[in-house]
Amino acid sequence: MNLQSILSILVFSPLLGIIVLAMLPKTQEKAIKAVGFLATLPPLILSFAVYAHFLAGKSLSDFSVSVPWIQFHGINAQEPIFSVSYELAVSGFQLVLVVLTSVVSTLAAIGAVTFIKKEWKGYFMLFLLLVTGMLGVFTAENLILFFIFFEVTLIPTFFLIGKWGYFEKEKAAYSFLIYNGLGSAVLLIVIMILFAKTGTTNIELLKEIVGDPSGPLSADFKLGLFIALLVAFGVKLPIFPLHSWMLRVHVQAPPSVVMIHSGILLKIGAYGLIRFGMGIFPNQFEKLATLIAILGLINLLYGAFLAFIQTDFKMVLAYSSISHMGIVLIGLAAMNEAGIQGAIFQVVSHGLISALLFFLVGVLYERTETSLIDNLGGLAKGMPLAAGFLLAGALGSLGLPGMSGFVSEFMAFLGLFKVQPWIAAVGTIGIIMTAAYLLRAVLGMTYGRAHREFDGVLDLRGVELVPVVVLMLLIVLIGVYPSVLSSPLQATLETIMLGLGG
Amino acid sequence: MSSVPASAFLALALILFCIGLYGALTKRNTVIVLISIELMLNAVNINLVTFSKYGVSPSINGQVFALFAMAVAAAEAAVGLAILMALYRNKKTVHIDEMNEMKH
Amino acid sequence: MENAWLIPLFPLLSFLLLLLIGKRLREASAYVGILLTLASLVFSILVLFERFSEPTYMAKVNWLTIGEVHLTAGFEVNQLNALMLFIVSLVSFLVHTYSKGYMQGDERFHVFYAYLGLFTFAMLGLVISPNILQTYIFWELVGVGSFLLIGFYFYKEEAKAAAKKAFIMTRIGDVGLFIGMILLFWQTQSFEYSEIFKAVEAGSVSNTMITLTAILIFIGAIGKSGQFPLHTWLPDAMEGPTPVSALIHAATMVAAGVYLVAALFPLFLASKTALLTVAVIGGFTAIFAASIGLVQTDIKRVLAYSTVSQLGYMMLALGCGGYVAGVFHLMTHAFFKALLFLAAGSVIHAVHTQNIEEMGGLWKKLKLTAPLFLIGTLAISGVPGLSGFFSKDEILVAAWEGGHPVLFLLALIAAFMTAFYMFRLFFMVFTGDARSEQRDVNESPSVMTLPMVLLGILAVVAGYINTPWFGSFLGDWLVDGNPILGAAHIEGPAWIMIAATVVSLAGILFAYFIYGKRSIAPDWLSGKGDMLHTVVSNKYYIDEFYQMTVVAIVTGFSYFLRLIDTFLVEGIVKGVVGFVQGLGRTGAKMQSGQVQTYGAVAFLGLAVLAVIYALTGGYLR
Amino acid sequence: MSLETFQQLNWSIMTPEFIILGVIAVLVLCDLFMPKTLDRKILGWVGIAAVFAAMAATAAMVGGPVQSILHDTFRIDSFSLAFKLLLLCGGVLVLFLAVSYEPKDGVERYQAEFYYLFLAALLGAMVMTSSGDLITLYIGLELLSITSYILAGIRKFHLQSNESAMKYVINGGISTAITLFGMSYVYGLTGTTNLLEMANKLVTLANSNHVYLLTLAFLMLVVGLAFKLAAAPFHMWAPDVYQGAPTPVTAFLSVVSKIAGFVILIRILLTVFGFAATKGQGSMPILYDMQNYLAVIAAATMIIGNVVALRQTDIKRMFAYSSIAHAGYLLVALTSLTTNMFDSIWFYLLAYLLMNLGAFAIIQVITEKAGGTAIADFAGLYRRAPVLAVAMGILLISLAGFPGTAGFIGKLNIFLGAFYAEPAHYVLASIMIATTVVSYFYYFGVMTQMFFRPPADDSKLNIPFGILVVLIVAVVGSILLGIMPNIAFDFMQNNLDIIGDFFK
Repeated sequence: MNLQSILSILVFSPLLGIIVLAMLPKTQEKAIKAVGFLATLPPLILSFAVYAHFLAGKSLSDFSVSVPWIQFHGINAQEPIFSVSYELAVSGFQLVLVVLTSVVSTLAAIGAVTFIKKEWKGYFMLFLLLVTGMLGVFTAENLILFFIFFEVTLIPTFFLIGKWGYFEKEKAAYSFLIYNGLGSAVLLIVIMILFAKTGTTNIELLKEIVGDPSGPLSADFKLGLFIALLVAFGVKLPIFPLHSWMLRVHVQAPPSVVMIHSGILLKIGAYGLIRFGMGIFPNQFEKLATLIAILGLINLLYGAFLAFIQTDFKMVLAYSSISHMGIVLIGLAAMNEAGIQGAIFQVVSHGLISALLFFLVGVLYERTETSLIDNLGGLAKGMPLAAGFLLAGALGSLGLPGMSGFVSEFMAFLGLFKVQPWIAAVGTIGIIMTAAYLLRAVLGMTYGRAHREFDGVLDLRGVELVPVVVLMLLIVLIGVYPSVLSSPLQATLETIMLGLGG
Repeated sequence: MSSVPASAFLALALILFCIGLYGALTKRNTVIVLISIELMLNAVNINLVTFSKYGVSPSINGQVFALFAMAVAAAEAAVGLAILMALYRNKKTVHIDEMNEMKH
Repeated sequence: MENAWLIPLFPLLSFLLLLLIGKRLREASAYVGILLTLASLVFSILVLFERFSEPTYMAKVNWLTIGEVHLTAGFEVNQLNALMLFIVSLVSFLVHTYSKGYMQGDERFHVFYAYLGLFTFAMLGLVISPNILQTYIFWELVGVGSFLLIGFYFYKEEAKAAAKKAFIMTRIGDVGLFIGMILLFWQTQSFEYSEIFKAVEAGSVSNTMITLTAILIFIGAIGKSGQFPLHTWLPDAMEGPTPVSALIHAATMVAAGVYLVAALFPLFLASKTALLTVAVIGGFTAIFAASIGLVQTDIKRVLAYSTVSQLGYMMLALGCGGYVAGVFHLMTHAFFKALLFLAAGSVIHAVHTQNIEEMGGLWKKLKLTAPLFLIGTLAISGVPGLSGFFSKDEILVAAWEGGHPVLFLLALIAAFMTAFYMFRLFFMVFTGDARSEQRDVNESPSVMTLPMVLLGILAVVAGYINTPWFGSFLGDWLVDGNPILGAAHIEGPAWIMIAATVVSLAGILFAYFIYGKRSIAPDWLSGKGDMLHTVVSNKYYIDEFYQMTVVAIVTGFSYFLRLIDTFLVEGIVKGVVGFVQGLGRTGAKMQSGQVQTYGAVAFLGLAVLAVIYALTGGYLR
Repeated sequence: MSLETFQQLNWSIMTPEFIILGVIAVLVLCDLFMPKTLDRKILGWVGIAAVFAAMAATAAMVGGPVQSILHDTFRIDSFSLAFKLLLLCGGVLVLFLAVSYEPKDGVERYQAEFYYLFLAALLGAMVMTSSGDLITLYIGLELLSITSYILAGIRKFHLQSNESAMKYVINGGISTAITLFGMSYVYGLTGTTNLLEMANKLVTLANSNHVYLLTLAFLMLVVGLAFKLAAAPFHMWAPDVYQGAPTPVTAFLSVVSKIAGFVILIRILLTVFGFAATKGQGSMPILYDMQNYLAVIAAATMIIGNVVALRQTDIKRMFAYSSIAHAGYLLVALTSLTTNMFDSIWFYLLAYLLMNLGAFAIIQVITEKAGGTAIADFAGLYRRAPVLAVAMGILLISLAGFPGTAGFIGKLNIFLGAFYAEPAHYVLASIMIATTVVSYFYYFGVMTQMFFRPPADDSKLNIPFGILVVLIVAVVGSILLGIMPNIAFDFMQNNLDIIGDFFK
């Protein structure tokens, strides 16, 4: 197979599943589920193949593809002045996220079999569209293509939340749509300004043009663009005070969607900040590093303190996500290898951990029809496996060494302590608070006296164990042997540091 | 003849236009509203004819234009009245302020 | 020694095996755990003996690359590590064996062994780490092992609370270590102990920085070793099964704090302030915890406070520069405190209560446990001839010679109290008449008593490897090649030894008169100061104080943030949405259905544009 | 002019118009002489065939030179061809809707009128695209308007239809008067009605009084023509008229009529005001001078359209506001005045034509079945007719401007122009993007009804052939142009040199 076509196949193969699904009658539930699951496998296999290719020491640029696509013509009929190419590529950083996406997608597809109770056909069609969107986001090599895939993720997510969610699903879906719509609107403004002013949206070219002090953009202008970018991705990440949509989504969306949402969609924000914010606007990033560090600190503590008093475990996890994204910001604000690598690690790590935790919450809700901490208790008796994994997941989340959360937290703080020791020191309160709120919540649900009404609940079983075990293994793998993640990142880090240094 | 300056005709047209507009926007009876619109169109005709004689570079085009405008205005008035008739049959009123079946 | 890295892996294997197939093995799980820890023990002994003759061994591999920085993982066998490996694997092995009897019949038997395996793995990993980062990693894992074991009886609310408290309290300390470690890294560009010491020695780190990092790291030790003010979790941790208390909360994990200070001793030596802090906190904790121990009625809690107090002793020793004294006491304490806990477990196993007021007269019933308990009691009280005597003496000498007379006095008083409350415990449990109805009080099975016997022997003889009389073998060995750690043995005036003996004997006698012979009424003292007694028996209200300050502030602040979240953040959103919708409503209202309005609006629009043009473009230009 | 010269004129360039005109005549006669019992639907198909023929004739002229007859009053240039094609596309799709239009109270009796009035209106619009003279422009405009008035009221016994027609006439009359008034000043200052001659004369304009008068005329023309675009401040008729008019007519008004409005606006603004100097030769033209006024109108249009649409419960009214908003977007492109303005307006109109007509096709099906026009009638459409719901979903997504659809590329193109222009219209483009986000609310409100709500009745919907054709064209077109927009761009670029031809 031609290496250049691999990325395209990887990104668009789920669409094949959509076509097959469209032809299946609604009543063939088993076949629908099977197709929905199977369609997530090609990206999974291909992404690991690409990873293997990297491990074999070959260049990732073998996969880059660039085909002319749209020409927005200008005054001269023969020569288009604004052209957008269809460009896909992977760097180490992108590869890591692609692998994460394909893994979590496959697991979420498995999860959907458990969690989704109606209209599988529609669900899986939208789900596969979402998968394509996410994969595209992480492989797009120019801003327009990135934006297109970015928006492609919005619509299926809206429907997945709005149709298959819990009681206030529509409100949550609208919140999601409007916040993200605004975020992407701001993003679009930035993209189009860059496009109009520089004539390209290719990220590598933009790096050069924007980095050039004698380029077409003035310094203030660039700063303004960067701030807009920060806001745009701040919605997605989310950065305080742009977070309230995300709480609703996490509580109302079906668990398999939250796995994707919290595991990957939120990560697009971090990805964008690193790839575009830091990649294209390194100097502006540097100028605002302190601000970003403070924003990160606020996120970290705000999320942690609010998670401490939530009564619904899903809300705890939602605020915990805010808190953990604070660590991403903190790492980025450090502007050194340790910090940035920590931030990227945190992106991956939180993706895995939150997918795991939300899956487990989904199972708990499935069995007990509540996720209120006070209504639960002593679940370790009836469902020891679920409780055990929940506890393990929580420990991973609070940064227990040996799991991925620690490595990322450690590096982020390591980075920040070098440049902003005071902010970092205050931030460590977050480490304590994380332990406090997670243990409060998890122990509240699994330890203590067992509630009688949950006597007969079923533990994790059969296919439900697959996502849990796979995620747990990955979390531990990264925690124990972080090089598996850090080695693809080195080249990306070097490029970023080069941008920062120059 | 030339003692009447062009500006007088133009002012007349403007006044006529305003009267027409006032009528069109305030009268309750739809027939009067349609007539007021005719008035506005006629103001334009005065303008055209004036310019055709006293314009920056006088030409016959203005008068041709005026003829066309008159013809079209007649057609428009006819259609307007026809529609008003249809409406009257259904609603039994010609008062324009009562035509608020659809709003907001 | 090249294979020392295998030592922690055996228990890890045990953990993983038991997690996967433990449910099927049921009680046979014990054999997996026992055999694998035995393997660790054998290896540890081999390593220890090898280390006597060979120099320090160190190996490392690349673990994580951050740009130019390569963080490594590896292991190191130096004197302290080898000794710790031995202590930990020994106690762990004994506890594994003991638990076979103690946990008999528990339906989560295999889980217990799995947890024990995890903990042992972490603890062995901790003591074998060649760099502070790895130490920190295992440090946290040890905490988790402890947390899991404290909360082993998860259905008990107290166990749940205790587990949570233990984790969070130690985590507070850990953050200190975390910060200290990172600051050290940026000062020295390395996490390796050897590199750090080199940098400190070379003076490339400023004094303030040394003091700051040392104190931060010491905060970690405070958390783990239950020193004041982070001590409150340790007594609560007694909710866990008793073998756990012996292993974790007496012999090994809580000593990790002391170990950490010892391992980083050169750093502490470089800062007078840090050293003094260690000494003062240690000294204060020693007497503070001992005073609470005086009035506790729960057999395990008395031992727990005693542990806190003894750990304070060790800190005091280190803080006064008595490296050998501290490590020595760490070792002897591990033996006799493990013995005491196991014996206490045996008692509890027999009478099914932990309240000493309900015990009494067990001497005759527990023929083996009782003498062993007495040995432990004598050892901890510092009666001459037993291990505790020698190590405690070293500490007192170190405090005196280190120039801290006040701390010396505190230590002496603490020694008196220790002797007093330990014998109070002994007399109340084993002598007199049974104070409550006790049925089927039987001696524990031999699988439980054998480990106790072994520990009993060690509690007696372990002291002789480092005595003023027969030579300081341990001390010589420990400081061999590291003169910076201080003298192998500090020669103190003879009166100190005499004073120590007198004080401990006085304590014993005092206890005997009150609780043994009952010639002095038990409320003789407590009756004098009602207030004081209440305060002490409520543990100086420290828990309540934390509840009212830290917890209240955190909760209050959280609720305050919630107000912000609901009113400010959401409020702004609602405001914007409301504005847009209001705009829409106004617009819709203007759409009145009146066709003339529409025309008027259009004309108005034209007029406005024309006027604006007239004002800006036409006349005003 | 002698008969000889009359015959020598190159009448062939008017072939499309003649075809339509001829068919109108034929249809009128057929309607008169056909037995009353015969179904008039056949006439609709004849009309469709005619439009196709006209389209073919137009397409055949693509790529040819600029031609004009009758003293330059009727011209064929790239601009007129491009937009004529659009109009014909729109026209044919609307006719497809019309032949499938069967409301409960019936329009059978004047069904034939329906078709030839449509054709007449279309003819008016076509004449507008090819006019090189104010008079022909005006005649085309009025032909379009007057037939539209009748079309809006064609359901004679339907009160809302009558009312909408009445409102349309009155507002239309006022707008015509204002437009004409503006035109009369332009004529007065140049002495000619030929657009290019006007441009030539105004290049050297320096008299500040004349400039002042001309600028007022500019404002009058813009406001007057805003009526056709349904742009602020002359937008308020649109919701009422759209709601009351028969659905195919609403579709016609929202698409064909709007395209025609843009054609005339561009033609007049660019030729006349694009050259009219403000301070003598070489100074800034009035059009550029007045850019901010256009921007204000565009912004107001977008804001009003999108914001008021939020409050609507009637689907046709909602689409009226939506079409107001889209007019605003198009005005942004016009305001930027960049070189790719024609491309972006043309492309956006094409995309808008497809998505809006597709949406109206579905609206027509639903409202006919439900007998009302409430948005709530869409409830549970996904259950009743999944294909229809998905198609509507795609069209709404395109209207909202999500990627993968033509609407997105269209918007992208407009943004590009707005940012590329010198000076760049940051605020205007930002308003456009922000109001687009507001539009998600109401577009997705329909989605909510279709996909999330349970249906009120479970009856199946049958889709007439005409509707099906429109839907397929609309959906496939929207997606195709969203993924491969270069099909359209290349066609424009390779065959139609609008900028080169425009002033020849």
